[in-house]
Amino acid sequence: MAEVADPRLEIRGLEKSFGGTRALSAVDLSIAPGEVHALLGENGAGKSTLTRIVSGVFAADAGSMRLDGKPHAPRSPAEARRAGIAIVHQEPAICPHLSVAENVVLGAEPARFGWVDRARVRAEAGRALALVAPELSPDAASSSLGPAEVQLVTLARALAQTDCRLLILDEPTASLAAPEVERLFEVVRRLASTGIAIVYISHFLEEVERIADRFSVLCDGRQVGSGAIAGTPATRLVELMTGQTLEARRRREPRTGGEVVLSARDLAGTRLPVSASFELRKGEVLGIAGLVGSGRTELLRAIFGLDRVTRGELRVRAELGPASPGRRLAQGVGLSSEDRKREGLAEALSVAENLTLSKLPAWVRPARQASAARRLIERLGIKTAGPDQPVRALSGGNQQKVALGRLLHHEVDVALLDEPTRGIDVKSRADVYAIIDELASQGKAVLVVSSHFPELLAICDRIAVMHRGRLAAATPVAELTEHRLMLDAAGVG
Amino acid sequence: KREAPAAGTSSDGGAKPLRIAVIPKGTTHEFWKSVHAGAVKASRELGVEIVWKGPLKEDDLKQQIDLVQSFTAQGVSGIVLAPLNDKALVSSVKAATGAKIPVVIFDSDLASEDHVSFVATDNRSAGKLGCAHLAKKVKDKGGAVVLRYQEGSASTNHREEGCLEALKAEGVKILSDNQYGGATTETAHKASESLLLAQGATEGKVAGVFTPNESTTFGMLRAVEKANLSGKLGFVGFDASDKLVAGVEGGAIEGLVLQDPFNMGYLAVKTMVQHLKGEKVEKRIDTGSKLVTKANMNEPDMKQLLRPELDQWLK
Amino acid sequence: MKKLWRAPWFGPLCAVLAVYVLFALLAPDTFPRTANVLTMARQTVIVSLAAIGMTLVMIQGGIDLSVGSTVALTTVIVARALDGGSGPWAAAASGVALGACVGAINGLLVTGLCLLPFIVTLGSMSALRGAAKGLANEQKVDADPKGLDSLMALPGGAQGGFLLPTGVWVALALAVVFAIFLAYTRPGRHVVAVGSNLETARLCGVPVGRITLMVYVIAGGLAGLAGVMEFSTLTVGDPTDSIGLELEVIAAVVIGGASLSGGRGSIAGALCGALLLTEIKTGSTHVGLPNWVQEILTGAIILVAMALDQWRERGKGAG
Amino acid sequence: MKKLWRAPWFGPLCAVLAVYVLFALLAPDTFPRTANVLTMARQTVIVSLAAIGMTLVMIQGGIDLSVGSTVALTTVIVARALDGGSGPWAAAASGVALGACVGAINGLLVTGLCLLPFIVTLGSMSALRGAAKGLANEQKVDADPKGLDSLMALPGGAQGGFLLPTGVWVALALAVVFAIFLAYTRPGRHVVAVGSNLETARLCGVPVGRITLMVYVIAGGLAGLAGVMEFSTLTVGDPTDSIGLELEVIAAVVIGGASLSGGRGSIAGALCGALLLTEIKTGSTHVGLPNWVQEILTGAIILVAMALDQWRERGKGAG
Ligand SMILES: Nc1ncnc2c1ncn2[C@@H]1O[C@H](COP(=O)(O)OP(=O)(O)OP(=O)(O)O)[C@@H](O)[C@H]1O
Ligand SMILES: Nc1ncnc2c1ncn2[C@@H]1O[C@H](COP(=O)(O)OP(=O)(O)OP(=O)(O)O)[C@@H](O)[C@H]1O
Ligand SMILES: [Mg+2]
Ligand SMILES: [Mg+2]
Repeated sequence: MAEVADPRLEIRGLEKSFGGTRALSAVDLSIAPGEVHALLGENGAGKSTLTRIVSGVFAADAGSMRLDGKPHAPRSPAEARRAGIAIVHQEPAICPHLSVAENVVLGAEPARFGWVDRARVRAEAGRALALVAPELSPDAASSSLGPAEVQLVTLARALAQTDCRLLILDEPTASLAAPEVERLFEVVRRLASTGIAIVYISHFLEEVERIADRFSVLCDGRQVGSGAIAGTPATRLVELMTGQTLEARRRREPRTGGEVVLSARDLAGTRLPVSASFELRKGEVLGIAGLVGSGRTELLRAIFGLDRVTRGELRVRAELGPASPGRRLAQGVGLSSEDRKREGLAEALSVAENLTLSKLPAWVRPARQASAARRLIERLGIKTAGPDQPVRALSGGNQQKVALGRLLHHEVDVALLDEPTRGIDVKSRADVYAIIDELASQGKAVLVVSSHFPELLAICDRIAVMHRGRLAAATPVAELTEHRLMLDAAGVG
Repeated sequence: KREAPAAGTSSDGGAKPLRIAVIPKGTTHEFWKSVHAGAVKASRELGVEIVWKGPLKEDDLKQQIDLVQSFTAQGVSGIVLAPLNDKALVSSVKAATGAKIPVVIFDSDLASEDHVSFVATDNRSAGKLGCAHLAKKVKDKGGAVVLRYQEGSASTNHREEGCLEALKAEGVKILSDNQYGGATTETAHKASESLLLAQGATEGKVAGVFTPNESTTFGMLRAVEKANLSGKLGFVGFDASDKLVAGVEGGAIEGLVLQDPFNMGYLAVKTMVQHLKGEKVEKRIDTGSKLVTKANMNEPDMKQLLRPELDQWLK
Repeated sequence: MKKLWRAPWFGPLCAVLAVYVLFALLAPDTFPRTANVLTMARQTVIVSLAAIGMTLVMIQGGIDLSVGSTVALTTVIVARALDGGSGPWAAAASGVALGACVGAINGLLVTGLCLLPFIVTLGSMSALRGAAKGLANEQKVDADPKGLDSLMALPGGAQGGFLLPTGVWVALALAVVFAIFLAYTRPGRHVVAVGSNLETARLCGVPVGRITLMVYVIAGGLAGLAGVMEFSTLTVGDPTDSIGLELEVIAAVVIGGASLSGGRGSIAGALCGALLLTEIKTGSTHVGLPNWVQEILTGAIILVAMALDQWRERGKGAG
Repeated sequence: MKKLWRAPWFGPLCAVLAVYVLFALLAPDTFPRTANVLTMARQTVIVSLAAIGMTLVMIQGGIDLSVGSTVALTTVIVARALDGGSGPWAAAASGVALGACVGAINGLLVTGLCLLPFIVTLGSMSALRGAAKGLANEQKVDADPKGLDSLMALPGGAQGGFLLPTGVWVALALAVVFAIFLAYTRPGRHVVAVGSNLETARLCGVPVGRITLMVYVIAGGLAGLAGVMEFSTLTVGDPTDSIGLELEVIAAVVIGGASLSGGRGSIAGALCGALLLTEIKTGSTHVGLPNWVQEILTGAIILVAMALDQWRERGKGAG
C-alpha cells in the first residue's frame, strides 16, 4: 500500500456497524493534497458510510482520522464543514422552499450581524453555479428542479465553500449527462491543482480512469486494495471490487422486433415533450438519448399517465383511451422512475412491500410476499438484511435495484426505464443489462432513457434522440456511435 | 376492607364516616365556589366526608356522566349532583340508585323519580324577577337585548325564557335574543362587544341588557365599561362575584339576580345526610332567589349573599 | 418476544398497564374493582371507535378534525329519527350512514379540490356543528331511546357482571376487523403506501383518489357509530356534545404510534392510547385528586410514556 | 402586480376584503363603522400574537398545542403578580418571561428527547392548564390592573377615535419584525430550511437543534404576550380562559398559507386568517344570524376561500 508523505486525510482502522450489519471494518486510507482519490466498490461496500463518517454525519465505532495531521472527529456536519470538508452526498437533497441561490449557500450564508446579504448570496451562488450549471438561474425556485438539476445545485453548494480542504463527491455524475460531466471534470482538475484533496466515488470506471490519480477499493466494508490509477487496468479494478473477472460484453446480434406494442404519434405534454413519435415493438429495446432537460422523463411520464397529454395519440397495442398509472399497469406497462427518493420508493416500507406494491393480491399474505421478495433479492443481487428491512437502510445502488425489481415482480410486457442503472455498480449493471436482454428475448418490449450513451449503445436495438422536447426518428444501433449521439443530442448534427 | 358498595350506606355510621360525592356542573365559576363552601359547611357540621369533583371543562356532559359512573363504581355513600342535562343523566342516576347509592339532585332538575330530593332555585321565576325590574327601568327608553349562555343548558334557558316573558309582558321590544356567549368568559366578552355594536348601543338604541349567568354577565360588564355605557343602559345580570358586585356599586349593573348557592350546597348535602341517616326528606326544596340593586345591597341578608365568607370553608 | 418488544403498540400497552398498577396501588379499594374496569372500558368506547377511523386517516397522511362535530350531529339525528317514529335499528343505521356521508364529502373535497385535509375538516367541523345546532333548535333533543340505550349499558343491568356492554364488543370487533384490513388486504396496504409516499403509490398504480375517499368514508362512518354510542350513553341528542373530541382522538392515535405525516400508525396502539387517557381521568377521580392535579398528571404521564417509548424505538435499531 | 398575485397572503387578504364587503352590504348601518372595525382589530390581537409564533413553529415543521393553556396561565400569573404588589410593567414582563420559559421547555423536549412536537405540546397543554388552575385556586383571580388594562383600551377612551389601541400596534409591530426576521436574517432563513428539509439542513451545517429551540421560545414568549393582552382585556386571571385557542390559531396560520409539514407559511397570511375568523364571527352578530348559521357560514367561507386560493396557486405554475 503506497503511503503518502504528508496526507491531507488519514484514516486508520475505521469501523462502523448498523445493528447487525457491518458496513466498515478496519479501513485505512490516506489522501494527499491535490490528489483525486477514487473510492471504488460494489453497491453496499461501504463507500457512502465512509464519507458520512468523514463528514460528521455518523460517528465511527472505532478507528481514528487525521486531517492535515490534526485529529479529526467531527460530531456534526457543521463541525466537519468548519474543519474544511465539503461533500456532495449520494442522495442529493435540497430545501424545496428556498431558492436555488439560497440552497447553494445554505449553512454558510454571507451575513452581517445575522442579516443575510442578499447581493452577496446571489453573487456567490452565481459564481458557483457558473462552474457546473451556467444555465440555472440563482433566483429560480427549487421545488420544480429535476434530479439532474438538484445534483448540480448540490455540486455548486460544495464548490461554493471557500475554505475547502477536502472535497468528497459521492457519485456526482449518476444523473448527469456528458456535457455536465465534462464541466465537472474541469472544475475538479482545477481544484486539485490548487492543492485541494478530492475523494471521488463513481461506478463508471471510464470516468475514474480519466479523472483519478489513485484509487482505493472497498469490498464488504473491508479495504481490499489501493494504488495508482495509471498502470492499473480496469479489469484489475473490477476484479478487486467483485473478486471475479468480468468478461467483456459481447455485441449481440441485432434483434428485429415483432408487432408494435406501444406507439406514439406527435405526442405533446403541457410543457415537454413538444412532439414525440415512435413505435416500440415486441422483443426489442428502444433507447432514448438526450441532454438533461430535453424532456425524456416527461415523455415517459406522459406515456405512463402521470402527466397530461395535450396533443397527439398514444396507443398501447391497439388501445387508445385515457391513461392512468393503474390502467397502464393493467395493460402490462410499467415505469421505473429516475427519482427513486421522491417517487420511486416508499422508503419507510420494507423491501418486500416495495417490490410487490404494484401487484398485490386481494388478500396479502406476508409469507408469500417475503418469498417472492427473496427470489428477486437473489435474482438482482440486492444486498439487504432481509425482505423486512426498510428500504431506507439500503445503500443507494441497492435501492435502485429494488425499484427495478418491482417491474420484474409485476411481469410487465412493456418496461419504461428512466435511468435504470443510476448508482448501480459495474457488476450489477452487467446483470441488469443481462436482465434487459432476457426480457427482450422473451418477447417483452423495453424503452430505456439514459444519459449514459455507452450504456444505450450496449443494450439497445434502436436509439432515438430527443432534443428540446422533440424526438427524432429512431436509428438502428449499428449505424450509431457515441459521438454521433452526442452531436444529435446537442442539436448540432 | 370494604366489599359491597351498599356497606357505606348503613345508617349506624359504622367505623367509616359517610363519603358523599358532590358533582357540580363546573368548578371555576364563583357560583360553584359558594356551593362548594356550603357543602363543606354541611360536611363539617354533620361530620361526613365530601368529595368535590366537577367536569374538567365547564358543561362537559359526557364527562359528568363519566364522573357519576366512576363514583358509582367506587361505591361512595351517596351522590349529590347538579345535572348538566335533565335526560342524559337519568340512566347513570338509575344505575347509582340500583347500586344502592342514593342521589340528591340540586341546581337543575332531572327527569326521573329515582332521586331522593331536588334542591334548587326556580330559574324561570328568577329570570322573571330580574327582567320585571329591568322592564320597569327601560320601558319607554327603547328595546332590550338578551345575550344567551349556551345551547342546550336548561337552567340558563329557563332564566332566559322567564326574562323574555317578563319583558314581553311589559311590552318591551326585544332587539336580539339569538346570540350566545359560550362557555368561557372571553367568548362571552367578545360576543358582548359585537352585540352592543351591532345593536347600536353607543347611539342609545339599546336600553336594557340581560345576561343569564356569571360568565356572560362578567363578559358583558367589561364590554359595557369599555363602551363607556356604564349607567347609560339598564343591565341586569345573574350571579355574584367580586367584580360583579363592584359593578353594581359603580352603577354599571342595574341589578343582579342572586341565587343562594351557599345555601344550595349546604341544603343538598344536609338532605343527603338526613336521608342516609334514615330521616324523611322533602321531594322538592326551594333555595330562593333575590334581586340585588345598589339600593338594597347594604342590607344584611343581601350582604351575606353578595360576599359569602368562602375562605373560612375552602381554605 | 423480540417481535412483541418491537410492535408499535407495545409501548402504549406498557403505559396502560403501568398506570393501572399505579392507581391500583393508590386506590386499592376502588380502582381495581371489576365494576370500575367495566366502566372504564365503556367510557373508552366512543374515543376508541373514532380513533380506529382516525388511525386509518392518519396512516393515509390526512387528518380529520370533524369527528367531534360528526358525533354531535349524529346524536341529534338519531334522537330526531327516534322522535320521528323510527325504530332503534333504523335510527342507528341512519346515524352511521350520516357519518359516512360526512366522510364522503370530506374525502371528495380533499381529493377533488386538492385541499389540505386540515382545512377541509376544519371547515366541516364548524359547518357540521352549526348544522347540529340548527337541526336541534339549539337545544338538547329528547327522545325515547327505544332500547338503544342498552348498547352501552351493562348486560343484565347488574353492577359487577363480568360481561361487557355491547358497545365495547362492537368497538373491539371493529378494531380487529380494521387491523386485519390494514395488514392483510390490498386496499389496506394501499392506505399505508399512500401515506408513506403518495407519489410512489401513484406510480405503482394505486388508485390514490379512491383510497383517500375510502379512508374518509370509513372514518366518517365510525364517527357516526361513535355518535350512536354517544346517544346511547346520553339518551339525548346534544348539539354541543364532544367539543374538543378531535384533539382527544388524535392524541390517542398519536400516543398509539401514528405520525402526523402519514405512513405510520397502529389501531391497537390507538386503543391503548384511548384507554390510557381514560385511566388517568378515572384514576384521578378515585384517588380524589383535584382537577388541576389530574391535568398536570395527564400531561406528565403522556410525556413520560412517550419519552420511554422513544427510547425503546431507538433501541430497536441496535437490537 | 404579478408578484402581489403570487404572494402567499394574497388569497387570504382577498378573502378578508370580500367578507368585509359582504357584511358591509348585509349590515350597512353598523358593520362598516369605525368603532366596529376598531373592535374587530382589538379582538384579533390575541389570536394574531399567538399566530405569529405559531407561524414560525409551523414553518419550522412543528406545532404548538399549548398556546391556549399558556395564555390562561399567563393571565393568572399576571394577576397574581399584580396582586402581590408588582408594578404593571414587571407583571407584564413576568408574563412574557413565563411564556418564553414554557416555550423553552417545549423546545428542549422536542430537540433533547426527539419527541414529536404534537405529543410534547399536547402534554404541556394539559399540564399548563392544570398549573393555571392550581395557581388560581380554581377560580378567577381578581387584581387591580394598575393601568395594564389600557393596553387593549382605545386611546383617549373615546369611541370612534381613529387611533388604534396599543395592543394592536404592538401586534402589528411584532408581525413586521418577525416577517423581516423570517425573510432577511440568517436564523430566519434557517427556520425555513429546517422545515423544508431537516436532513439537508443538518447536513449543510444548520444548527437544527438551536433553531428549533429558538422557534419554540419565540412562540412561547408571544403566547405569553397574548396572555398579557388577554389579562388586559378581561382584567382577571382566568385559568379556564382560551380553551380551544390552539385550534383557532392553527386555523388562522393554515388559512394564511402554512402547511402542517413545514417549510411554508406567511405571517401576513396568518394575520389575514385571524382577521377573517373575527370578521365572520362579528359580522354574523351584526346581521343577527343565529349561532348555528354562523358556524355553518364559517365552515363554508373557509372552504370556499381555500378552494379559490388553491385554484390561484395552480394557476401560478401556468402563469
Ligand atoms: N442507516 C442504515 N441502517 C442500516 N444499515 C445501513 C444504513 N446505512 C447503510 N447501511 C448498510 O451499510 C452498508 C454499506 O452501505 P453504503 O451506503 O456505505 O454503501 P455504498 O458503498 O455507498 O453503496 P452504493 O454504491 O450502493 O451507494 C450496506 O449494507 C447498507 O445496507
Ligand atoms: N414548470 C416548469 N418550470 C420550469 N422548469 C421546469 C418545469 N417543469 C420541468 N422543468 C425542468 O425542465 C426539465 C425537463 O427535463 P426532463 O426531466 O424531462 O429531462 P430529461 O431529459 O429527462 O432530463 P434528466 O436527465 O434530468 O432526466 C426538468 O429537469 C425540470 O427541472
Ligand atoms: Mg453509496
Ligand atoms: Mg430524466
